[in-house]
Amino acid sequence: MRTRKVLFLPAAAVFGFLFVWGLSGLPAFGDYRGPYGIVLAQVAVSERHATEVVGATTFDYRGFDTMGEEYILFAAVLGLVILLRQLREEREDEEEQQSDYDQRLEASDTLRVLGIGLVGPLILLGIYVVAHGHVTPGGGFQGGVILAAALMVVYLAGRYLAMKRVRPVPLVELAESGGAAGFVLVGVGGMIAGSAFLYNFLPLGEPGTLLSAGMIPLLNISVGLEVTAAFVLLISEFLDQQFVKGRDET
Amino acid sequence: MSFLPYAAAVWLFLIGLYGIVTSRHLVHLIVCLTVVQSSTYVLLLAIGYRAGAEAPIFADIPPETPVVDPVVQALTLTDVVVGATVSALLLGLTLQAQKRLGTVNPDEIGVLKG
Amino acid sequence: MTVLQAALLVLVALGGSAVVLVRDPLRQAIVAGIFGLLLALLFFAFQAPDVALSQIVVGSVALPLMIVLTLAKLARLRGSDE
Amino acid sequence: MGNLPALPVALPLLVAAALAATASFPWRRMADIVSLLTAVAVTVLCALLLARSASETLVYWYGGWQPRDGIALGISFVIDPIGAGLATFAGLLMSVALLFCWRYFESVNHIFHALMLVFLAAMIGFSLSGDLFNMFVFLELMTISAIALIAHDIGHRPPIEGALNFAVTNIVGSFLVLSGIGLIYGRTGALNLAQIGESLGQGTLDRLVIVAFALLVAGFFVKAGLVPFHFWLADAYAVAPTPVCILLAGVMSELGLYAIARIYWTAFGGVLGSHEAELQAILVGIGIFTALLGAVMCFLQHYLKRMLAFATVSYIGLFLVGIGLLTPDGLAGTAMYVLGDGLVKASLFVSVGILQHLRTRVDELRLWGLGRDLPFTGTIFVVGAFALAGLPPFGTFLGKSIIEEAALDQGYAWVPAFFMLASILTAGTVLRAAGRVFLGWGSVPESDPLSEQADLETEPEAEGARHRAPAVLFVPALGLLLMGLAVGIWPGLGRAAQEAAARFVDHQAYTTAVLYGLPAAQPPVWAPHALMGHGLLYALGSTVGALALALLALFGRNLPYRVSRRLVDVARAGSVRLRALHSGHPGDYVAWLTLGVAVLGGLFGLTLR
Repeated sequence: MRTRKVLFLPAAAVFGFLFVWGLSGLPAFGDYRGPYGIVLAQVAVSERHATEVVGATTFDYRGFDTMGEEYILFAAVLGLVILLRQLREEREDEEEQQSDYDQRLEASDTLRVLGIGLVGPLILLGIYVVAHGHVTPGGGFQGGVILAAALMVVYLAGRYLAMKRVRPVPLVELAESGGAAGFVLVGVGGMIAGSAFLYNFLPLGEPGTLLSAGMIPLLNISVGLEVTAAFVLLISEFLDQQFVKGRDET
Repeated sequence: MSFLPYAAAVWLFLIGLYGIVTSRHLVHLIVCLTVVQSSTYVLLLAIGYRAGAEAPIFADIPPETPVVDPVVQALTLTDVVVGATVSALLLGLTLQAQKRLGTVNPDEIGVLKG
Repeated sequence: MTVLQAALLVLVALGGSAVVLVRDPLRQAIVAGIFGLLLALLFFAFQAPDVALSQIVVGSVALPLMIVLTLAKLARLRGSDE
Repeated sequence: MGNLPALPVALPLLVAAALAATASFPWRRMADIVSLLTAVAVTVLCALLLARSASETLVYWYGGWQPRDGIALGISFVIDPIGAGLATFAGLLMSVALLFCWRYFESVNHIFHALMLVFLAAMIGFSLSGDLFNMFVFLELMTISAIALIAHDIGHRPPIEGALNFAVTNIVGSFLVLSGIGLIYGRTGALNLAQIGESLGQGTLDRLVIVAFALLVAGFFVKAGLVPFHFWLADAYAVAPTPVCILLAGVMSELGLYAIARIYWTAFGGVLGSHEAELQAILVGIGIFTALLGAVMCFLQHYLKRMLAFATVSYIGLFLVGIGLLTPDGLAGTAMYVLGDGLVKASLFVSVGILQHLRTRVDELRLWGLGRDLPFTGTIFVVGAFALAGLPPFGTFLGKSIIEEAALDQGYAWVPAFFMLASILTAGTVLRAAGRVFLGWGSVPESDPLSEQADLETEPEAEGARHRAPAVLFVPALGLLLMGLAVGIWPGLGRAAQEAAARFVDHQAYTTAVLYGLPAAQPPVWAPHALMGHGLLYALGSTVGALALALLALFGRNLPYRVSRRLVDVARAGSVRLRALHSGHPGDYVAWLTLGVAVLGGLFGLTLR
């Protein structure tokens, strides 16, 4: 540890100095006038009928990046599923005979009522955020996490079994893959329409309304689906870990 | 004063690295990695900021209003969500490390030496 | 730069340091949640509501939750080894 | 068909999603067939792109967003022969790896295949992209899918650690790249490489450009595994499943170097042009240092996969020398060398996989004499070792000769000697292992506690009959070796590489093609460098030297003592120190990484101003 610090601290000092030195060549904070963002801010509303320029950039001008990002998420979730399932399968072999281990974790009635009251509004909020990604701040990424949180509340309010009924694993996996594939398929749609991959081939509609900006809402929905499924999978994989092992805690 | 955002970004990068280097717990190490990551967010958003400009959303502002750079925001917003899933993957590796190696202290792992 | 931005930047820098220096992982998860919230506030102050929204849902909810679940599992794994 | 460039990325991603969707209803053979067919189809698509790009650079704008007044609105693929060639190569190696998976392990399911296809798409996207941030996205995608693939085989201990070290260092490396992108974006307001190049070319070379370039280069060095960013590499390669090793060692590291070449000749070449000599010296120096350190570490290994991993480090150093010469000749030589070496090394990894399959161990000492009844595998292994040394007419020979000539042209007269040294050490080590394993040569070995520990953890990756190598394992090994030979004797390939390199470095033509849609008027007039006889001499030296080193290591263990006991003691103590540095500790690795950034940035800062 000591030698490591001796190595690291001077190196970090030099690195920090260089970093600061380089950054001092930037325009002062607040004076940025780069052409890319200015052009996009000028044309996004008129050309894409999307009032949310960040959304238009994410899903249209630089939509190809977002496809890559979506697949990073996809790959990370697949990797985690592999990692944690192996742990769990070994456990299940050992503890197959114990099937009632989830009985213990029942929530109190108050918590349950509170939770159920929360689920509805959370789901509505999530759907709203996903659907309005091209109009107001938000979109598939943020809304997807909110929707996943709503499903987690179902778990918190009830029991694991309830949760299991709400999210049958194959269905969630299907949703995750569907979300990922959906993005690519919308991209292919642009090719079929006679232009390039991810060409915005749908009617643009009236700016500021729900049905506008062409394919952007569609991409938001597929990302929303992917993110919801991904986070439900992630968190429930971690939760499953708890349950399988939870039995021998007491 | 106008250098403060950049200084904060550099600081977060360095302190996060320091945490990784000195960490004695893999979960701690992973959280330090997210601190380094947040440095890149602060850096990108600070670069694209325009003094006195609005957020790049024309839902209720007139079309000619100056807005901050939308591109850096687009780059950052996806990365925030994706970064969390990457951390989840690393947390999964940590669980496996506890299971297979019996420890989550990087000082005690060292199977792959030489 | 506004006073709000400057104050948030200082808080974020301090928060990041705290996340690193708190060595107990469970406490660190809580500090990381607060740090995530501070970052989100900073992003709002930088006129980036989209990023701030991402940061709130991920940085101060999803990530701390996953960390806590991992720690709980780690404790159990450790218990079963002994 | 105008949309051809989008297909090699879109197709594997779509199939990956389909495979993951059916993960709950596993049908193993189906996954094998579908993923193999996809990889082959992608290879064909990339080859088509390669053929088309031979006459003119293809520019493809996603979303149909053509640039306006020189400002790129969207993301482009810019396809020239080197990028398309690399993509084709990635597809080819992926096809072989998936063929190898067929019988490789029993326990894989659809998710493994899905991750392989995502990894393939990421490598191809990275090779073809003309946008800096888009390259970053594919870099991340490559990293994340590779983490999952390395960790896939977690039935035993080391993969966890290898995957962790890989993940931590590479993710920090990607933050360096992202910070560099931020700096460049703050200056130019652009993410498109051609536009960045145009914008930077109008400005001056100042601290921001230097630091941004240093951050980007350091980040890509992490991916490539240059010293001192290389520590993760041996850990990850040593533990990854063999099919994944083929891709990691054959393409992924090389992509890190490709990125440096790409950003230099599109974005930074103009503004850094006045300091070419200094940059050249730094890159060549780092390359040689890496080549030697990797070669020495390779010689000290007994664990075969880790041995090949350090050989990879060593050759990455040689490739950096080729690119760092900053001439089309050096680049052409590197392209050939990467091709030849990737195929040969993949063949060696497959041979090691066969040993692991049949003998359930991967350590040279513990395998002593156990390969005597495996004449075919042994022959492939030995020929592979000679090919690694650059034996004519393998592709490695041609590539290395072109780089050596280019180095002589640039006044680096000492470079060929170091190339020879690195080749002797790495190939000699592999030959030593071959002698021990397949011929039972040498004395009964004293055991190496470190390698033994690692070997205890190794379980057979494949199941089934243990007497003969199944054809699906053997055919790839032979095929890869033959392809490595074909690269060397295919008439005109060397010349094509030189033409491709000449186009690659022509950044004026790149910019006009990307931003203004004008095809390069004429491929630059190019007089290919006639190869002198030196190369043959060096190759002979490397081959004989490698053989001599192997024999010395096997039979002449006491010889060095007779020369000088003192020297041997010093060397032994040094090697213990050197091995101790490779501690397997992620904290150490990140500390070294920080030091590397500081040194690299410091060198750039001092010399490039």
